[in-house]
Amino acid sequence: MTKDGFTSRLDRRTLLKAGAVIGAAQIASPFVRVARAADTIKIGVDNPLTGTYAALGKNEGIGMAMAVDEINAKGGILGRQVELSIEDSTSGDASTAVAKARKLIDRDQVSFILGNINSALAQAIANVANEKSVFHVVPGGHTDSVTGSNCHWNTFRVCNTTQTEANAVAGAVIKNAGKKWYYLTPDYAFGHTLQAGMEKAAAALGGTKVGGDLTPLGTTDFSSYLIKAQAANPDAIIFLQQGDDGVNVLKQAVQFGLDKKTHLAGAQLELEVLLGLPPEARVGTWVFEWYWNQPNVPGVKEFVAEVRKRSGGHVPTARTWFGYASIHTCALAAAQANSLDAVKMARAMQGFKLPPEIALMPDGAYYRAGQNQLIPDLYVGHPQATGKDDPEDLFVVDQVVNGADVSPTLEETMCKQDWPA
Amino acid sequence: MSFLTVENISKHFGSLVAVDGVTMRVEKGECRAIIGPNGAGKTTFFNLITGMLPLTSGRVSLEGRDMAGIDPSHRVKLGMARTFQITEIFPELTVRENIRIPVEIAAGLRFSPWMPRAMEGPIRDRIDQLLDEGGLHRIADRLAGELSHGDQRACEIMMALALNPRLLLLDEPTAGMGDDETYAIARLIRRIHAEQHMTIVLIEHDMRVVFNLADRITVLAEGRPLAEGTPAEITANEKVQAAYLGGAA
Amino acid sequence: MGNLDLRKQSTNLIVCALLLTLPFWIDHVGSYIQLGTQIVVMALAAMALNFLLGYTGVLSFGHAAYFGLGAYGTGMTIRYLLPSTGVGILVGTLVGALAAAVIGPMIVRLRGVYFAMVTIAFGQVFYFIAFRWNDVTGGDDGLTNWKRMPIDLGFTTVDIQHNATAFYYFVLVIFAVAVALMAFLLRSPFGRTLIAIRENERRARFMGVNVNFHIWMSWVISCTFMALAGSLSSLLNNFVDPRSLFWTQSGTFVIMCVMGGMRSFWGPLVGAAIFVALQDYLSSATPNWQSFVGLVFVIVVLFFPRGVMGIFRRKATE
Amino acid sequence: MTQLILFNVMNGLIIGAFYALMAIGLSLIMSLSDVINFAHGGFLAVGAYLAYTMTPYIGFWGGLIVAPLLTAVLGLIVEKFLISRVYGRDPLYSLLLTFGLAFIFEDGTRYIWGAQSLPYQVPGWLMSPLSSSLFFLTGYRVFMIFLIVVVVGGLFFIMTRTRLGLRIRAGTLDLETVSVLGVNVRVLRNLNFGIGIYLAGLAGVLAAGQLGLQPTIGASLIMPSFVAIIIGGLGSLTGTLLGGLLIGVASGVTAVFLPSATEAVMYVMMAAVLLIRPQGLLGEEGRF
Repeated sequence: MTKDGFTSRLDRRTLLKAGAVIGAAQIASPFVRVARAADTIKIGVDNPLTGTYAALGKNEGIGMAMAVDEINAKGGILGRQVELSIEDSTSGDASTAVAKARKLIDRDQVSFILGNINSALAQAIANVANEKSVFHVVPGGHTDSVTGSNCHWNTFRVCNTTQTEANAVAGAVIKNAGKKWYYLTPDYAFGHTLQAGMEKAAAALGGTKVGGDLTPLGTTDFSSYLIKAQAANPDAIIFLQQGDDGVNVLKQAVQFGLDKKTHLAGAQLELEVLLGLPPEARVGTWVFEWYWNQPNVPGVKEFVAEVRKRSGGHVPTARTWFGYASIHTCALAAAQANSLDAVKMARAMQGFKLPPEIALMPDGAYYRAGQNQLIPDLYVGHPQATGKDDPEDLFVVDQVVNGADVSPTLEETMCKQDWPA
Repeated sequence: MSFLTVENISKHFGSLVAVDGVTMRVEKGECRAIIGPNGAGKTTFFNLITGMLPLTSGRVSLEGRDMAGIDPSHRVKLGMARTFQITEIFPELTVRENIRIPVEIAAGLRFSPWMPRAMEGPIRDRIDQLLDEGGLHRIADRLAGELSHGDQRACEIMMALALNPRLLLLDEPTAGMGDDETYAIARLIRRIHAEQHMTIVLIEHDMRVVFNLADRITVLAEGRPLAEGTPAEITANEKVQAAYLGGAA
Repeated sequence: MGNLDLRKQSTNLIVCALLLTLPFWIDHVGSYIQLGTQIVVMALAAMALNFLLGYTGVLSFGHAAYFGLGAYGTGMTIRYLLPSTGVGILVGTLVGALAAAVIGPMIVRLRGVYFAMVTIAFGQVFYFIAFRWNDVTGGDDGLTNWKRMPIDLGFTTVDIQHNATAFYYFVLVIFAVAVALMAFLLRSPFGRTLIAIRENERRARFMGVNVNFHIWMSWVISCTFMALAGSLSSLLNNFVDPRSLFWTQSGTFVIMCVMGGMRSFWGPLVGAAIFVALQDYLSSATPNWQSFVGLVFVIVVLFFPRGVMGIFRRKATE
Repeated sequence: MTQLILFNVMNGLIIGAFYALMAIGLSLIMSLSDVINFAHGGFLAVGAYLAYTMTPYIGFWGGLIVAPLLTAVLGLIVEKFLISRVYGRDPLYSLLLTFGLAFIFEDGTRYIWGAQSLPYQVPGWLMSPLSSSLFFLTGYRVFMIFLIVVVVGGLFFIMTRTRLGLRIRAGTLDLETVSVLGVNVRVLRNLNFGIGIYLAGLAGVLAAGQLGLQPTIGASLIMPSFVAIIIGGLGSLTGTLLGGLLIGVASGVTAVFLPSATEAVMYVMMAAVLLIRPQGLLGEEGRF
């Protein structure tokens, strides 16, 4: 899989596979398309292909495509082949994401819908999916409400809640840096909840907030915020920016030499961001949600090798795994319920533990009942300027945290599921 | 008190003096021609009268009313209408619509979101009358932009007339026309002047037109007034002959 | 003249018939009713813009701001003040009109690209307000947790909340009223004065028209209908986000007008239909849809500057 | 507090100089060709990506010199084959054309270089702060300012002392007269566009040094540039420079007191300027 569009290739490949099932003689027939449409199970993907999250969306797409191929090779879902219907949700235009979700559900009649990286869009899609009672998986939108105050019986989430990430990393930051923190937080739902989570986690360990600024999404020049942060003289500056904002803010902080004056840290960090940073800016204390270099976990090596084949030699990121696990969640739900009925599938997934070859982490991962949130391992550690054996081995895991130990309790999440009567 | 009084007006563009202390009085019902060689500042002079350009110094008044600070669009309401050296019409509309718009504006309907029933008849009649006077009936439904130069000019003059002006300023009405067209336009202007006793000031290069139409002539050269008088006086004026007619003849 | 009238009437009839029957055939052409509603909403927006762009000849590249103001006005009214669709639409439209009325005097003195640039910049002010004022507007996450409400007509209730077809007709009725109003205005002496400004501003000025004031009026009218369209769009999605006021959205409205034909009354509708359908199709077909949309812009500008209706019209006159 | 404000004023000047570099290019094109180049941000990104691609072969300095030139060449080609075709038509069409090009540029860079942020590396010695207390004055930023001053100075020299510059300036005032005087307006506009795009390409390389290199890198810089032009005065290069610096400082200072209004403040300034002096601070009356 190279940089060009993966949708077109995917379509062609799934088409060929579907054709093989139906029978070689029919491939040339003009009715193949119709037959395929009737026989395949469609999974709708409403994820960003353009804009700030395009890179993350692409990586999730690679994981999804890989999972689909695996499932189809093993006979599909309930004996039917699986096909992805991919729509560009854009990176921030929720109206588009909502329209696309309706299109996937109403017109394409998908059995599952996946999305979105942007938390706001994920919540918007969740609301549509709930209205239409469609099984929904959020691969990578972190804001708490999706499996918290705005949770739905039919929405499952693979990536962590911001509170879990904050709990996982807070101790390490206090240990490495100190207790006085200054926050630089992106000004949208994800950032707000992540900061709240960090403050809560820090308070539990005696940490205090010495100041903070909300930075608009898409800020390019962070210097005035950095100047203010430095003036507050904190033990650690907590960067909660993601994606391009994360690249920009870290790059500038290191240029200002702030890494030498104070500790730079944050909650969630992604390999995509590290790859975009110059070596000297790969610093701090962070948490990864999944990491590819886990020599002692069975299955990971094979997974990495397969992804490399599909990504032009690149290693999987947490995003690739999110996409991969999301599609498998759909297949497992159908198999578990032996039905495509959303309610039955959702019931079947309550407390469901992912098989190890899909979870790909030391302690495994399960969907917590009553919340539909996946509880996986988290990887706390620090980046390294250059990879020793592999140029993309940029993170050193200091500690694997079991998600069950750091997740807020079900009561704390405030999730009240609205199961249909 | 003259109808139009121009007192010692000047216009400077940076260091360039385009109009330099021109004084002119035009009486009611008079047809005044302004002539002068290229670059004499005739069009600038016009633009100063109509308010398209602000004065550097001096004073313009219409029937004794000082025009200082009055916007061109407001001067139209006070009775000034003009045409331009390069015809200014509505090219993508038909001739009838071209005439209709100023007629409606003159009727005070420019803000009216509907056509009052009582006005419909009179407005239609007025349009037809103007089309007749300008000899435009035969081309009333053609797009103005597609017309010949002469017809466009006639259309523009009728558009100005539709505003019921008391002073009509025409900037080179026959510029770039053949003999036939020139003759037709000159006849049109003469008729307007004769029948409606319209006060007219026109800039013109074609001396046949000037001597045919004008009651009095003002000669400008290099932004300054060179001479003023009846056609006969101007013909006899030695200064004018030297500076202008001499060269042209 | 007679022929022309006949053709005009037949265009009107075809447009009416297609729009009225849309819910019955849209599924059969591989589309869906929400897309139809989306087209009608976008058509209203494009026609509102064309009131200024095509009929007054003033180039606004910042109309999305008023679209977005209408959307936020409606959404915030329903969410915070009163759960009534009707009041929401009214407030949204008025908010857009008011903003346009206030900003108008600052910009009507400018022309051409400068007008375009300043309208963009002012539009961005509203974008940043919506984007940054998190507590009230929801910021980048958009304004959520509200829904369009069923319409209570006294004797019966129209459930536009759940019935997509009912909502389509609801939007269509408002569209029809708005479009009829615009058509009425354009055929009045006032409308002809605007056309005079488009055709030749200098001539209009020297006919005694206070051009800036007329442009201001046209701007306010145009923005008001734009806000109405925005209001309907927020109801369609039960959602508003700041991108609906971003300047690139304005560019989309302009291309709709041009693509359909700015000189034709129904042109923007045709343009909106083509553009919405095309974007919907392209963004599903290829992740590089942005390039294709860009290419559409280039092709329209270079080869079809008079739009689809312009082509038809030329064919008809030939 | 005073120190913080002082920091932010200096920092604002640095950002402002960068806006000005963008805005001057836009302004040049707008004055002579009546085209708002929405694709300016796209050209900026191309400049940055070209520099990134070339750095391994010709080094940072080579990229800094060659990439903007190549971008300018691309600009010349785009102008010649696309933009020049809409000159003389309603400005609407040039706007739509560059708007469409902006889409194509963003998507094109994503297609060629990928959506993933790329690490663009600046020589190590440029990367560190000059002093510990003025830590925001990194070597790179000082270098950036130096370069911007040199380039803008050079541009002003070209505009006031060379034949090309004099013709461009004359052309912005009265294109008809210039063409009557025997100047080939087509070539003039082409070269002028090239100069504008050169500045965009240079801004791109400089931006990549402190921002993440991604396809949307130029998009967020376009609007401040517009505002700089409007505030400074339409058609005045000095004004545009001044406008850029002003909004840079204003948003820098606002960040101290009211961080959420850092963008809003420049639009408020713009509205004030339009109300009080519609032609802009240094704009000439009647030039809009």
